[in-house]
Amino acid sequence: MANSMINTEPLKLTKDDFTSDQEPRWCPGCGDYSILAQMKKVLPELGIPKEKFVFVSGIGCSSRFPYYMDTYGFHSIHGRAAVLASGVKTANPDLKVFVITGDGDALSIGGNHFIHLCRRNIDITMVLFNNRIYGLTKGQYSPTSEKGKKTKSSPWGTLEAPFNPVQMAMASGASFVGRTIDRDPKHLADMLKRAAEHKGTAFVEVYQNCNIFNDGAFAQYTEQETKGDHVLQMEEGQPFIFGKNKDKVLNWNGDHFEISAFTAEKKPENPARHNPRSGNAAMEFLLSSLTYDDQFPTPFGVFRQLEQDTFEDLLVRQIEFVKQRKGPGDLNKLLQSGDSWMVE
Amino acid sequence: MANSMINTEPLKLTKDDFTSDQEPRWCPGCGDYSILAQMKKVLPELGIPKEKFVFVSGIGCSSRFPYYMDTYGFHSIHGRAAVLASGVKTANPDLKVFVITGDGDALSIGGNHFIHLCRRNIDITMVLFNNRIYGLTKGQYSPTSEKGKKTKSSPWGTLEAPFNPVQMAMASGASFVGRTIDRDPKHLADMLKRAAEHKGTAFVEVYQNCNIFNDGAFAQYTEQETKGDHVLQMEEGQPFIFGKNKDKVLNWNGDHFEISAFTAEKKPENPARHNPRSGNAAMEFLLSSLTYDDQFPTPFGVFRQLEQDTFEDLLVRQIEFVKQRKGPGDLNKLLQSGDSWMVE
Amino acid sequence: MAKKETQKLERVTIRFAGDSGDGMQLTGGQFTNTTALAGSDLITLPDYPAEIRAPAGTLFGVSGFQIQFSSQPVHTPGDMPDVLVAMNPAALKVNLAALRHNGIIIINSDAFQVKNLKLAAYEENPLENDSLKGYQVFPVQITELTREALKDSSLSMKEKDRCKNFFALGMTYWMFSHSMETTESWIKDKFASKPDLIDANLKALNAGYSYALSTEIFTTSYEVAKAYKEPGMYRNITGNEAIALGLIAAAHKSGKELFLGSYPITPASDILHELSKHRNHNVKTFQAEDEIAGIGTALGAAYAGSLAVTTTSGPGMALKTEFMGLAVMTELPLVIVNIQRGGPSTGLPTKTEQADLLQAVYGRNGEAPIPVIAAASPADCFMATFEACEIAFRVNSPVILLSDGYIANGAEPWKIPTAESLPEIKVEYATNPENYEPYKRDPQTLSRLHVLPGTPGFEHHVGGLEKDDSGNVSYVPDNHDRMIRLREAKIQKLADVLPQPEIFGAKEGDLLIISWGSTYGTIYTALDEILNRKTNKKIGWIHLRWINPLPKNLADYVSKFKKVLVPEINLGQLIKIIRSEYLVDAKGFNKVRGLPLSTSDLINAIDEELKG
Amino acid sequence: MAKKETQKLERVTIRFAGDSGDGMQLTGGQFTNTTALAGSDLITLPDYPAEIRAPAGTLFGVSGFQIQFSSQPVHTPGDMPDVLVAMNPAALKVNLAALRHNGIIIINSDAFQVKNLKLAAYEENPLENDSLKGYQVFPVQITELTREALKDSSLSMKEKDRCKNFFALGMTYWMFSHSMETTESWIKDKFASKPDLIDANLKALNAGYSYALSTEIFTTSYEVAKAYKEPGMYRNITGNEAIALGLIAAAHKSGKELFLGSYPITPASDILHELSKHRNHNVKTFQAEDEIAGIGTALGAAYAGSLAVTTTSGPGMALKTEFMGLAVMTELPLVIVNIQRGGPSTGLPTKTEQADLLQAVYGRNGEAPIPVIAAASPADCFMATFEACEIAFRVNSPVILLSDGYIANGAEPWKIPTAESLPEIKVEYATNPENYEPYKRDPQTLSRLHVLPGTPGFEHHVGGLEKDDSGNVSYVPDNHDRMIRLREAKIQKLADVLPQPEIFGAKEGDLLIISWGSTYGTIYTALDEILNRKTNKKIGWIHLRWINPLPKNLADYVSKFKKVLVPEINLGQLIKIIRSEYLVDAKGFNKVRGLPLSTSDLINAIDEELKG
Ligand SMILES: Cc1ncc(C[n+]2csc(CCOP(=O)(O)OP(=O)(O)O)c2C)c(N)n1
Ligand SMILES: Cc1ncc(C[n+]2csc(CCOP(=O)(O)OP(=O)(O)O)c2C)c(N)n1
Ligand code: SF4
Ligand code: SF4
Ligand SMILES: [Mg+2]
Ligand SMILES: [Mg+2]
Repeated sequence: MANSMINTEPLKLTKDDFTSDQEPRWCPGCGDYSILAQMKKVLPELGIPKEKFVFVSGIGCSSRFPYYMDTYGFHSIHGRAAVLASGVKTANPDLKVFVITGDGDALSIGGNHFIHLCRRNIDITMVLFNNRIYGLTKGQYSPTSEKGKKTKSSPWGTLEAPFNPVQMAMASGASFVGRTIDRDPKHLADMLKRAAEHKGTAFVEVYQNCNIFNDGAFAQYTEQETKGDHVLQMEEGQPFIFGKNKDKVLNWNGDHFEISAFTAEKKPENPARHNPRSGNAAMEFLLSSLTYDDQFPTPFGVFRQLEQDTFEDLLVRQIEFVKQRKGPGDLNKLLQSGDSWMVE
Repeated sequence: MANSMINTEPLKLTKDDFTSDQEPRWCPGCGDYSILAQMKKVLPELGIPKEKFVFVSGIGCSSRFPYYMDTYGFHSIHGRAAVLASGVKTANPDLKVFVITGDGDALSIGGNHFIHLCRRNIDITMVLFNNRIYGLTKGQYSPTSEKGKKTKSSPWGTLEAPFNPVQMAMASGASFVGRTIDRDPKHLADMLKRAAEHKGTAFVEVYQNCNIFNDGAFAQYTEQETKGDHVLQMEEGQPFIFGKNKDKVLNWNGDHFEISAFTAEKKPENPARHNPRSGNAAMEFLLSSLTYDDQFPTPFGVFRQLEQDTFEDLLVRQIEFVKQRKGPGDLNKLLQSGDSWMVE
Repeated sequence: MAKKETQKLERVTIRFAGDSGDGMQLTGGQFTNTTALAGSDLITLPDYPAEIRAPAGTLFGVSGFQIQFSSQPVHTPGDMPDVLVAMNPAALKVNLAALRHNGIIIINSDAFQVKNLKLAAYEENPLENDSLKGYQVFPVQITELTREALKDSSLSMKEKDRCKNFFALGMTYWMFSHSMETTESWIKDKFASKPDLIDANLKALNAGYSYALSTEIFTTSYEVAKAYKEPGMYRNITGNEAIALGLIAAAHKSGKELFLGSYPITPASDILHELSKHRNHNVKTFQAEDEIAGIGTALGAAYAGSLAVTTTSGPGMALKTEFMGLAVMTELPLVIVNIQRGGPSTGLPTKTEQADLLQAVYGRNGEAPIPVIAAASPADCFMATFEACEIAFRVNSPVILLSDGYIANGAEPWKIPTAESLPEIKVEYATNPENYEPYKRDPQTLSRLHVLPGTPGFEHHVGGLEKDDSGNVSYVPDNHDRMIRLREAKIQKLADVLPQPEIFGAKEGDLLIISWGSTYGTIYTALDEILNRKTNKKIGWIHLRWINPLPKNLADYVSKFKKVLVPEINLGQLIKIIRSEYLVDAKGFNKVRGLPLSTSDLINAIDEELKG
Repeated sequence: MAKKETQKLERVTIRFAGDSGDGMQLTGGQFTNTTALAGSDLITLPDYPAEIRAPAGTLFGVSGFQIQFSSQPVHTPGDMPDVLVAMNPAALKVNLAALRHNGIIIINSDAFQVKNLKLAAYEENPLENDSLKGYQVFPVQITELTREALKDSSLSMKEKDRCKNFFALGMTYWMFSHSMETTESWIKDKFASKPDLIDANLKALNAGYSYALSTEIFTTSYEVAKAYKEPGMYRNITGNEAIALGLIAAAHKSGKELFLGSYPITPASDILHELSKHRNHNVKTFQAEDEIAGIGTALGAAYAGSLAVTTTSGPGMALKTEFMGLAVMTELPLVIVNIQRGGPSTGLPTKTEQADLLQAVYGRNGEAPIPVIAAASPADCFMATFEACEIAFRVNSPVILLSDGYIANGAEPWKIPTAESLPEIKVEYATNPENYEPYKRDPQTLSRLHVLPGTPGFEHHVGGLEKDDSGNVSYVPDNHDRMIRLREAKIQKLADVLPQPEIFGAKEGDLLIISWGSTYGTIYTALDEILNRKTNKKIGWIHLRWINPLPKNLADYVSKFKKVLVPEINLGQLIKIIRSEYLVDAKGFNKVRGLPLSTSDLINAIDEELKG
């Protein structure tokens, strides 16, 4: 984040400072509550003065989020949070800007703005509440709904393959890409914090249960019996170990993934290790392609974390450059530029 | 393509049958002419009656294309050709539908429709004329323009990283993805043909020279001196050989690409071989990531070619299924459904 | 058992209100079906919050459902309920103000504990002070009594509590002398796979009925006689259902496949839901990535030969305007349905409004005329839709159909037409490939002659650039002026063939009311009341169906009245067109409260006009 | 050397026409600058094809540039050129009809060979039959003479031929007694790094001049005297340049950074191009992915405290309407510039039209009032822009500025204001965090009090759902009605402070002309001519600057004239508002030909009105 945002005096903010006087209007049991709670926990740890936070959202259940934060908040229109936020951050790079969005908001109507935000690498933290359904409009399928899903608008099952948001973010150039889940608050908080601390477009997909219209969509990642085999926690520098008893390891043989046993006795010799900072497109895309694939566990954590110039920094630098070249803007000089003549 | 489109009587169409009475209005020397010529050459080879072809385009120099084909043509609005075409093909799967688009049309204003078309896998052949510039509006940068490029709207250089259209198409699920170039007519014709023959969303990026606003953008792939080292022709089943004298080979060592010599004497032992039908995401994305990377040659040819159900086939099948389940639609029965009562 | 009397009533308005989770929409729906089957005329008005399941007990979480039924024709859901069923304190608080003086309140007294009272911002328990004086209050321990009735059920307590709406429903069935049969068979059907639930819900329903029958507190039940209805088969229908059926009917009668390109949005989504069920009618629904793709795919389908439709609401309409221009320019048949809601911007998404009229008529770049038709009531949506489809094909043009949240979700009995009684819809294409010119026009309709792609020998181009008759791009100044005037004339010429609206009441005199869309019922009711008073003022009323083009007979009528009043749920939109067209000093009656106009307010406004 | 005479003229219209590749825009631009520096008043009208470089010699590839200059005030580029420079047969064919009787035609006779004649669809060479009778024709071998002049140059033949426009320009400089100095220094500047080109172009220019001077065929040169102009510094300016400068000026005077969110579109792109040069004025241009992102990023920047702007043309405007609703609802300052072009849909993208007015005023879902201002001429774009910015900040509202293709690309002399002479623009934010309510209003302006994010103690929410004063979402019916009326009243109240338009001519009488936008010049010229005739009819003229709200004095004027005429380049849009507002039977004069109205047509129309 911009230097000016780092206050050397320790700020003594707590989560209560971020709690607005608006009572959340989500359904009881909705996964959104968990994300809200962790966000409030994480913000005080960033060392940024409260007034610098701006939460921008689109439309959807998830997009009500800004009302529940006692920060500057802009609840906008469906799909367009990314562009509003881009304008806010470009106009005032000193603000810490979040985009809160849903799978429909970000990937259906807002798909174009999403990929262009990632491409520009504007320093914005984008949190996608992916419940694989349209919540607010009462249960139509979304671009992340599994193929064949029966919903209000697909009573006979959908025909479209879903998007993989993590892969879309990577293909379009986001410099930080992560995934987490509402029901693992520690991991969620960690991801939110790392994303918020990243400078550049940071994209976090949060698997979020909509207990009204898509209950249990992510149960295999949260239920005790299935969790172990389905969740792959990626840790930087570590092999891809998973399993209820941490007894399996995912390995890449140069051509495809293999799962092998991982026990004290039997450890693979040179297991692939996770390195989100390598810029190795192959590995990033490979890992991301394990989504929706039931043979393999689904990766959680950071897929990519790269240091790259942000759009707004480049813009500010360009402005400085032009000022040096042409001198700071002088209005009279500008108005009189070009061929002019005097009438006396 | 749909069975009904294959005419068993050999059709005796020639390129003249596809030449409309409209004189092309592109600048002399524009790469678009070459694509037009090859398209006219390829269509008669597809064995499809002329009246089944529909060319849909957006707005841009490239999007004038349909006027010059003596087929059904729809010159629509900026960025929206993919949706019009989706409607055409879904409504009448018996038609052979092409989308002709530019880098601004498809990836700037039309980005969302582009990725959703790929996701749905509607049987449409999409040809992107990528000249890395806005031609029709006289020379602003596009989402594929290189970072730092000076154009009418970026006199001090652009600040954004470009999209890689091939990668976007793959991440969003296109079942056929290829790349070719205006100045290699044989390769261009071959790609157009293979894309047109593919069933499902087929995406072809054509590097196209705009000699007015971005002349020479692809010179390294066309000029005799540089071509050899910069063009990698991917051939199914073959190693990745390139170089002026076909004396280099690109190899993947499981972690990154390496270039080594390839001569009669010295052949790598087990070189990676190209397999666009494997569905191996790693390899596809890796190869695609060589775009814009001057250390490596840029791949041309087919990145991906997968057989997958098309949206419209699934829809037709679903309609048949429901008819079997509920019987063909009877209007009186439908009107009277629900609780009804008789007033006498 | 206490001796009870039964009183005959002509007209009753009842409102069910409770938490979003209390099943009030379902309860209201059941009451409606039963009432309809009993032969009353009726209209309903659901009113639910924008939140899916707002936290229990809160004021903003209150969900309501109102129905007016009568032995006489019913045209509105009623201004002021006679009966309020309030399942918790918040429901009471939110709805009390609307209740008529001396109205009946049935209250679930179990819900009036401290927590709920606080959530509803009650300082005191209204059951324990005299704040409900002036009403007939019936506090019933609905929760307890339901639990009691289900004590043998294996359901969890939470599940049992979910049955309490059926208890309440049972009480109202007794109160209005309704049979429980319809609801009983609905329950059996609905929960077919869950016998526990069938059992529990039936028990709750019956318990409510028996309780009301036997308890002393209810002394009077009511009976509303059958309404006179033309003979025929009837069903209850919401506006959105009627649109879906109208579209399928038009597809059948035009011999076309129906293609819907749509993106979900309240309050239009139900049309998408309904249509997506009917694949066996060759309905292709396409849930697009956004509203632009919704209309775009539909226009593509129109070009390829479907009956093409796109459905949306205000903000989505805004996004479609560029494509509407292309539809005008390419002259393809396309039905654009806008279920208006409270605006501007996201506004009040679950509320009703009529503020998208000027957008429909004028909201495009360039001169881009589109016919605009508006439905007047839930059932009317069927024929309005059918007509919109007919006209789209007749002149190869997009047509905008306006409905709104009120009639979209509201329901009324609908006399079901037979398929055979509906007119065939003629769809014509050019047939002579020799010298085919895509922009050559039928001199009668001024419609251009379309040809479907796939037809041999007619290969041609269409597009958004100005064209000459041959379909070639033309920058010739006079061609542009000519084409612009032709496109406008084509739409205006429709006035020659569209049915002229009838005038109700006086054909000349003191006051002419001009209206459109969902205000129909309110105006009908208000005028009914005023004319019943035997006023000596001469009042006429024209309710517009087509707003573009305006009907030919309107000018004449306007000139025959001293005053003109235009009631609308906006700040005055139709009135701008009327004033500009007829240069008459029309006055507006405008309330923009997210609700249908109130009959009594309108009566006052009319009286005011008559006075002045 | 033949003896030549010099004739004084008051007013001349000249049109340069040739292939898109012939450099006609550049030639016209140079002629304009020279003419301006010579002290004439002038207006220009470039007219180029939608194609970038259409194939050489074709009719649709003709590019034209027209300029009227005079010692008297000039308000239009002239109806009928006096002089046509035609570089090839197509240019002659396309432009001949416009030329006045007995006009001068300078022709590059070298271009009249078989191939070009065929491309221009000439059956015979017009130089060889009498089809040009009635004109003064000067065929000149421009290509040959240019080659001859450059025979020593090292340029290729193709490059040499590209200099022939300077040869033609040189001839016209002689013909109008212009100095070559301005163009000479421009050439030196432009090709600074290519001495070959400097040399060749200078030679061609001089050769043309000398040729005209020495050849026998030109016997007369002309002189147009200096026009009277208020003393001051002047420059030539196009409408688009003036908008760019107006925005930067407003940024300086409001102490704000300028943020432009825009997507390229003809004819608006030049504003983006111009602004993107001026990073040193803290101008942040953001080339967005589409028009929605253009306005969206701008609205974000407005929220964050920039002077925020989005620029576009018709189809792009259509895409922005949903976001305009949000701007209305969040009440943030935002300037939306629409450079209108021929519609509907893609229409005639490089031509002019005024057909987006009703879209600007009404084209949104819900009641979403936005002030609308229109610029009258290229130079006027500067102050119109500045005013739009002022008002946006004054009432925290989006403001729509309308211009069109004609004044956007046309140029005229502009008296350059000094920075100091421009008013400061006041921007206010709430300063008291205690009980800050984001939708509390200044009672004077009804503007809500905004606070920039980043300000401690004012954390709050804005958004598209209806809000109460505190910024909390409110579904309360009366709150919605109140807010809708407040937003409307805020805009209407502006009429109290906006400058009232002056009336030209009679203040009461026979005919009142009401107009807006780029027709200003044509109407001025037409009236000038009519009044010069010393008619006894009393004609008044009001040219509207603000169309929403309408000026307060208009009602009064309207009532004082027998007739009202509204000339527009559309099918009648302002007239709808005028008729509705003032119930006056105004008549329209409408031509939708992609061109400015013709003065003579308008004169006829006025005469017709005065007769009837
Ligand atoms: C322009 C526009 N189109 C459609 C809508 C209706 N709409 C509101 S939210 C939503 C989708 C919500 O889904 P998602 O983004 O996944 O959010 P969730 O509610 O699931 O959190 C839709 C279609 C709208 N408000 N505006
Ligand atoms: C809604 C809309 N926005 C903008 C434009 C202007 N416009 C026309 S083509 C174009 C971009 C052309 O670039 P590209 O798609 O790369 O096509 P090319 O001309 O290079 O072939 C733009 C911005 C338009 N016609 N419509
Ligand atoms: S509908 Fe689903 S996503 Fe929306 S608030 Fe309820 S549980 Fe959460
Ligand atoms: S501007 Fe460029 S892309 Fe367009 S026609 Fe000319 S050369 Fe081709
Ligand atoms: Mg969702
Ligand atoms: Mg391009």
